[in-house]
Amino acid sequence: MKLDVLYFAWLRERIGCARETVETEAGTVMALVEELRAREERYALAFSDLSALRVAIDQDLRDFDAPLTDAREVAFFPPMTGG
Amino acid sequence: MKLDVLYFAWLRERIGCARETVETEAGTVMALVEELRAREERYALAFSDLSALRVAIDQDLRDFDAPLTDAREVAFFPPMTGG
Amino acid sequence: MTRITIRVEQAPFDFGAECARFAEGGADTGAVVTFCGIVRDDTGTLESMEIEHYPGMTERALTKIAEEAARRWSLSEVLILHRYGPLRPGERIMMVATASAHRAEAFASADFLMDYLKSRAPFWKKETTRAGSDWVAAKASDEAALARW
Amino acid sequence: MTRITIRVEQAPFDFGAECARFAEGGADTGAVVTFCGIVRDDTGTLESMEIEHYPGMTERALTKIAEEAARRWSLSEVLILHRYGPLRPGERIMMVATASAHRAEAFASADFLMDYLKSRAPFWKKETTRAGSDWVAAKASDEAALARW
Repeated sequence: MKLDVLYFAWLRERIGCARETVETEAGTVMALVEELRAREERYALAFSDLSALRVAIDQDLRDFDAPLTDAREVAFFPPMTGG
Repeated sequence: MKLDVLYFAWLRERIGCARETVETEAGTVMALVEELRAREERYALAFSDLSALRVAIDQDLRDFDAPLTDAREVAFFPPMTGG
Repeated sequence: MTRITIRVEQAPFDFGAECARFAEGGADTGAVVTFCGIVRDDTGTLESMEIEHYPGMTERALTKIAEEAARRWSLSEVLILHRYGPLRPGERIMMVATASAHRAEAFASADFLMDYLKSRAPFWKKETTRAGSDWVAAKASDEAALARW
Repeated sequence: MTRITIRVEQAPFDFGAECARFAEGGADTGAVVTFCGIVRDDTGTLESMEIEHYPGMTERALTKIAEEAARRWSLSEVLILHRYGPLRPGERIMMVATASAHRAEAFASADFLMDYLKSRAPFWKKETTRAGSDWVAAKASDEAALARW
């Protein structure tokens, strides 16, 4: 399946990209993270501490063990600091 | 001693007066209330239920057993309803 | 040092302008909370509301309440403004505003000001409907709210 | 039925005008609470702040938070307005406003909106001082604040 993968804040800066399309068969967010980590050093570093990251599937906050069934857009980012 | 005695809200309306000067030797608010009650029926009625009234001495909220030493102004009124 | 402003006035006030001025605070202001009380007319029968107060004691009581808030929380500024006299449904009765570095302190202090103002500042409301006039009764819940602090 | 307004914009907003409009509410509005967040510069070294957000999800998250507030409290109106892009010290970042018949509901709901917005809406702040730029770290106390609700 084709997924739009988005990165925000320092994650975007470390990976050096705001959005990319990924061809994957990953069943869960965690499986997708493993695929990304295996790609290049900058991904491995960016995803080294998942407790410092949040994930949204199709613009809803989810856990890292959430399934990717029917997902079109997955976003990774640090904890929010609005307000 | 001479005291300015003030009445507010429905107490003012029942007594029919907003402010009067009272010559009294009352040692406490309660003793002053007894003197006022003894004056006329309208005072007795107005002061019949002290739990529905509040008192301030020189513009500070006090209890009915507070002493009147050095007091110049005593105000009686129902519980406040501002805001 | 907290800048405290107390205003007791008959004339209408400009809630928007007061809020705008408040939100221009200094470099240490990160959070502003404002409250506005408005004459409600749930039943559609209210013709007017009259607010009586105790000149002298009112300013004194509001100042004490604001000073207590400034003791409990770290605030750069506090405003309490309360009208008296005749008001119509929909008119603004009063406002409070607090400014702090942090949101929790701005919220708590504004909430505190309102609870104390309700039961400790000498204002009394009288409502007039077509059926006649009557003084608004104090609510037990307003007195009970003070126990939160 | 609660009227909900969500605005996510780059341009400055007029906090006073928004507050004024809010305080003109209907016959069932007796209490308005507004909050304004402002770029602080405690140390005098902040040159600018950049707010990044997630277009699409931001509006969606803010709407869900406002709807949850409307479920929990009896509110006639809710406004959440948040800016993004570059900001300078003293500039207004965002505001929330709630209108209700009663003060307790207006206060609680505004406080709730802020707690949820802080930790659940996709905004990220980056501060630039003369020493360089860095992302603002989330505070454990912000996440902990959600447990209040």
